[in-house]
Amino acid sequence: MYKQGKYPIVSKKTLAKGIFDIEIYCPHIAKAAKAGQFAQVQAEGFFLRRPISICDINKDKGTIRLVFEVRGHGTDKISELNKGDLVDIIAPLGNGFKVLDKGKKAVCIGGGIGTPPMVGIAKEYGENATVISGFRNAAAVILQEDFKAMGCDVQLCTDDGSAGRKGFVTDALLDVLKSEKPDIVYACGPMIMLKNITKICEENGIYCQVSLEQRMACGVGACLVCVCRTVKDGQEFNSHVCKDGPVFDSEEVVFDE
Amino acid sequence: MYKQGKYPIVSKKTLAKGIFDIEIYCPHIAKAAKAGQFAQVQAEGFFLRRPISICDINKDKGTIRLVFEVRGHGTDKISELNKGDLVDIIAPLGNGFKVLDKGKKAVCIGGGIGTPPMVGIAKEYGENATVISGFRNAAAVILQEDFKAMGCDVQLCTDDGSAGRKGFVTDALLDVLKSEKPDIVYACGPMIMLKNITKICEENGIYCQVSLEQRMACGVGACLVCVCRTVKDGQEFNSHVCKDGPVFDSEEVVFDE
Amino acid sequence: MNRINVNFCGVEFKNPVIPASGTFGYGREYEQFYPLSKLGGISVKGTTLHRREGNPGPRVAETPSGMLNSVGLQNGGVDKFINYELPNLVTKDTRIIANIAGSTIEECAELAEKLNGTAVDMIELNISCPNVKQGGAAFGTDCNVAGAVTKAVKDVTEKPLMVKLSPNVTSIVDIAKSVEANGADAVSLINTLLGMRIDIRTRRPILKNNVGGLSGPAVFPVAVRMVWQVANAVKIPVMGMGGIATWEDAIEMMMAGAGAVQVGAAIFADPYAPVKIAEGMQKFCEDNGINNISEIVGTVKPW
Amino acid sequence: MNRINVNFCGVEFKNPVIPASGTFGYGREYEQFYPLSKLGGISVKGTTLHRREGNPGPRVAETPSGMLNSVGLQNGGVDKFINYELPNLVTKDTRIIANIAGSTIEECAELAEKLNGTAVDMIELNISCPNVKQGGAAFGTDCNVAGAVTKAVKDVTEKPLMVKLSPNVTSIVDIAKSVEANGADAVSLINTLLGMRIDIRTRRPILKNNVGGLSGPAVFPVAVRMVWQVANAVKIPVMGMGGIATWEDAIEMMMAGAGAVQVGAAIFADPYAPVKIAEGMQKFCEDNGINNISEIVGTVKPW
Ligand SMILES: Cc1cc2nc3c(=O)[nH]c(=O)nc-3n(C[C@H](O)[C@H](O)[C@H](O)COP(=O)(O)OP(=O)(O)OC[C@H]3O[C@@H](n4cnc5c(N)ncnc54)[C@H](O)[C@@H]3O)c2cc1C
Ligand SMILES: Cc1cc2nc3c(=O)[nH]c(=O)nc-3n(C[C@H](O)[C@H](O)[C@H](O)COP(=O)(O)OP(=O)(O)OC[C@H]3O[C@@H](n4cnc5c(N)ncnc54)[C@H](O)[C@@H]3O)c2cc1C
Ligand SMILES: Cc1cc2nc3c(=O)[nH]c(=O)nc-3n(C[C@H](O)[C@H](O)[C@H](O)COP(=O)(O)O)c2cc1C
Ligand SMILES: Cc1cc2nc3c(=O)[nH]c(=O)nc-3n(C[C@H](O)[C@H](O)[C@H](O)COP(=O)(O)O)c2cc1C
Ligand code: FES
Ligand code: FES
Repeated sequence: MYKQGKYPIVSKKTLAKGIFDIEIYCPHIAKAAKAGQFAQVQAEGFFLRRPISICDINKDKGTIRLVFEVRGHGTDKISELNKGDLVDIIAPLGNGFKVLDKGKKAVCIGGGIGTPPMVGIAKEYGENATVISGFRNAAAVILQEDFKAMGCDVQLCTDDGSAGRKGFVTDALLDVLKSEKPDIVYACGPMIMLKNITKICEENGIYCQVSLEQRMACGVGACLVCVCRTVKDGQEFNSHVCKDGPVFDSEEVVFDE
Repeated sequence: MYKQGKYPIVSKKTLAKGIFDIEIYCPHIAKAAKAGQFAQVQAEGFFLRRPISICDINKDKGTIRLVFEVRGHGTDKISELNKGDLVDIIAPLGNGFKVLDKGKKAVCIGGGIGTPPMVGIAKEYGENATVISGFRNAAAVILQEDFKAMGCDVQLCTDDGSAGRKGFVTDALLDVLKSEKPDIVYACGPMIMLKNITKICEENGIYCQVSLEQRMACGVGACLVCVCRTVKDGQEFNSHVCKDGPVFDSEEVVFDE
Repeated sequence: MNRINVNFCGVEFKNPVIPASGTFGYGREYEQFYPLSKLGGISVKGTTLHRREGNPGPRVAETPSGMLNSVGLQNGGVDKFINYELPNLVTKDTRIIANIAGSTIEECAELAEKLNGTAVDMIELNISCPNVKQGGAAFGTDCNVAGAVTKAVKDVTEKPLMVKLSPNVTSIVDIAKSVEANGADAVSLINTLLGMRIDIRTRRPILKNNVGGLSGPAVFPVAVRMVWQVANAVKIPVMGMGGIATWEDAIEMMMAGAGAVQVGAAIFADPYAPVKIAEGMQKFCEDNGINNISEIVGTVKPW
Repeated sequence: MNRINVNFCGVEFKNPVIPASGTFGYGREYEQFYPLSKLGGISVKGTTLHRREGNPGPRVAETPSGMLNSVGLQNGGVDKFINYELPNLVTKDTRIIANIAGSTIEECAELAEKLNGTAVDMIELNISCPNVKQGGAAFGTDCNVAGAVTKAVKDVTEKPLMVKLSPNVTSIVDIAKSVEANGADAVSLINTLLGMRIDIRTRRPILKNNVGGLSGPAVFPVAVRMVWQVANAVKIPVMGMGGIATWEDAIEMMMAGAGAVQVGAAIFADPYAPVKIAEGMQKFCEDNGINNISEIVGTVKPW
């Protein structure tokens, strides 16, 4: 059941330059939400809503967390909201990540602003999760303390080596695979990163889910604008990120050449 | 010299239901402004600015006062602004009222939300001003204390007699004329009121200035949308409320039949 | 008392507010917000003879007070509509308008024929889709072709036939007259205005299709003008749409001459928009002593 | 270093940002905000052979992200322009574009002739005003008439001739090709889209003229599309306008194919808009290592 409403922001933090973390009190949504789902957030003065992943869910407090980067005018407007303000959202949307049984091991990989949705899913695995996140540089690093607090094995990469190891998240993943084979890999980030992770997982026979992005209008599956190419049984067809996704089994995604 | 800028609201009051009084700190504008001029006020999210008369000017404090009624979505948005917020205005615009020499007597007539511009002009005359204002009923009455504080002779009319005398401002004007002939009459309010006042002044040989309204775009005289019909030397032609007005000698205005 | 039920083209609608084709799918998603029975009807996603994959993504670009789309009639084909969507829709206690589009005149007729005998209440023949290469706008911008396709469909259909017009023309009145003369029972307008946006960083059009259809509040004044012109030029009823977002907009459109209205892009901003609009209309009637909303249709008095 | 000077149609502009005709008068009012020398040029209020009073008021209605106007070419006539406005304008160190409109072909030619020998830098022949009964849009919506009026003016004028096109047509490309074939040195587009608003309380059109021309950000995607289509269809330069409000918009319009841009309704919201746009363009060039803004014209790469 989708909910639309104006909900109060109960806390707001700046995680890095231009990256904001808001916690919204919306008990019905928090109750229904799963890791990997998203919210359609209204930016005042703009016609279309902005899709933002649900970073974390606190069912007890009745809150969800959205972590987003200012990328354009709409997210800039959303970033002007403060504690106590109401934010108009539709949520929870999309399918969310598949959660395996207790005891299974997961690797959660976030690239840049693809990192936030990893919080919710890594939480499901706690100490059984390895979280690999990649950022441009030390100044862009976010959410590492959250992952540590959940007991995850945290591996940080930066492009320039200014924090954690220098290099790509795929390098870190290959290293992890040397010592253990996880039951599932979750990934969110740039297409090229998802493509490479998909390839690695395929080669290693690991089940992998990726969270995709596409420009959206309705966010619920009605307007068909948020198309992505998928494949099943050798047959290519259009899926829709908002309803069929944003999470797809990586083997079903057709990555452009 | 027109000024455009975002200026802080230093105080905000509710004068009656849906009628707000904001004082804006804008020293350059306050210094240049004259009674009867107006400001083009931006309402966030709306394309065109809203013209609002300058109600009062405090050159010492560097402030102007705008008193406005919520009539539609734009004024509603402006009414959401609070003390401390910035308001984007262009001012001072238009010609303003002609002020006669010290000692001359004026009658200032405001109908409803046409009353605010009378504050600034009545102030110029103080005890030599008679202020007649008319409202629907007692609940809609505004600004009477301001006029009293300036020493004016204050005459209040309401349509239903729930405050002051029952009847139209024109009745009050006719009564005033019985005992004295003012040197000038200023009026702002509905067209029908201005038309009747114009007729009375004409019959009594009294100089009269009226402040008109028209829908505007630029507010400075460039776009020619804010047309009104005027007459000079027997010749009818188009004038523009924002630049040629909003104040016109009443004998120059062509009132529709 | 329901003051907003309307008879449009012989079909009784419980209210004159209908989600516009392509913006509401088949109602399955929005049913999660409210029962579809609150709607006057639903104009379903444009249906073609065969399954269509539509255009590649991105298919949407934001614009000031509006959006461009280039979906390109993605749909499962008419058989899937009849066999899968329609049986579900008929249980929803709302009117069903089948929006159809073909790339040839014959295809349009065949589509209409397939819908004979189904529970569809009305056909909306889309001759104005800016996002497909054949048919679509090509049909809607030429009086003769528009007339011919109307006639071909009218000859075979047993349903009331509404033809959906393109605003991308010099004279929408001429097209409207032509489809009226060829048997259309109603017209609906406007479809989207052709537009484009460019990403100045990549120097690429935002839409993979380069251009797309503009809708949303931005187009409202154009839609009101066209509805007013067409309503004054034809005798058949006009279904008005284009940028309606509030009940005031809907009233304005009806005063311009629309017997009923469709609401499209506004639903993306507020899923409840059609319901709120219907409620606002009911209240407007009550507040203004109007017994039935139909009384306001075309009542604008030009200067 | 000035990176935004452009040569448009043989005329040197210090920057490509020009207030659009009818939105800036003759510059007298806006000079109170900034010196006119900051502007690439000014397209002056539409000038007719004789003084015109224009349409009755109200002449403006707000719309979502835009506005309708129905001024109807109020102006003092060409002689007043030449004798009163031009002597003032020539002292302002900016280019002067004379926007002219006639109700017959002969009148257009006569107007252009009168401007021979004056300090006007360029003529913008408006064949697209939606707010006058004769001439105006009637000229702009028919290829043959558009061609004929272009030819008549071209035959007599000694100035570069730019023809201003109407967006209220099925194919703006056809009109553009016709005026090019008949000697236009450039085209400018778009003029306003015809629209209408109704006051639902009074059931009267807001504009006394009933309908008016839509401009402002709402029309921007339509304008970008038309500029792109026309720039790809003709060899003469295109001056782009319609809804430009920010420097990003101006860059987008130039990438679509505009060699220079006009800014209209946005000035009402922010009088400084043209100046800010020029400054933003200069910075864009600096930030992106572009030596001259002309390098970006028409560089959008379609998919
Ligand atoms: C399922 C999903 C989850 C997302 N989760 C997050 C998140 O958790 N944190 C975060 O910072 N960002 C997230 N994004 C990306 C975020 O939606 C965009 O950064 C945002 O829409 C940009 O809006 P803007 O107004 O700043 O940019 P503008 O460029 O001004 O936006 C213009 C239009 O393009 C759309 N758009 C632009 N970029 C994107 C994009 N990358 N994806 C989808 N639409 C886009 C906007 O929504 C808007 O409609 C997610 C996107 C999707 C699809
Ligand atoms: C010179 C002048 C001085 C004014 N002074 C005052 C004042 O001191 N206090 C006050 O309360 N009101 C004043 N008004 C009227 C005020 O401008 C309108 O009430 C206001 O513009 C309505 O805006 P809205 O968004 O609430 O209404 P909407 O109806 O939503 O506005 C839609 C459009 O119509 C225009 N519009 C609607 N009504 C009027 C009107 N009566 N005059 C001009 N434009 C209108 C709006 O500006 C806007 O562009 C003045 C008008 C003028 C021309
Ligand atoms: C995403 C989207 C898809 C659309 N698909 C169709 C369609 O399949 N058939 C059709 O006739 N119109 C289609 N339209 C046009 C709408 O039905 C409507 O005519 C137009 O959007 C104007 O109304 P609006 O401004 O309220 O959206 C579509 C519009 C949008 C936004
Ligand atoms: C108030 C107003 C008056 C206009 N007058 C003229 C005119 O006299 N001649 C002309 O060619 N265009 C005229 N236009 C059209 C503009 O020059 C421009 O083409 C149009 O407004 C689109 O640009 P914009 O969206 O930036 O305003 C006028 C526009 C407005 C808003
Ligand atoms: S955004 Fe409408 S279907 Fe996905
Ligand atoms: S509002 Fe532009 S001339 Fe008056």
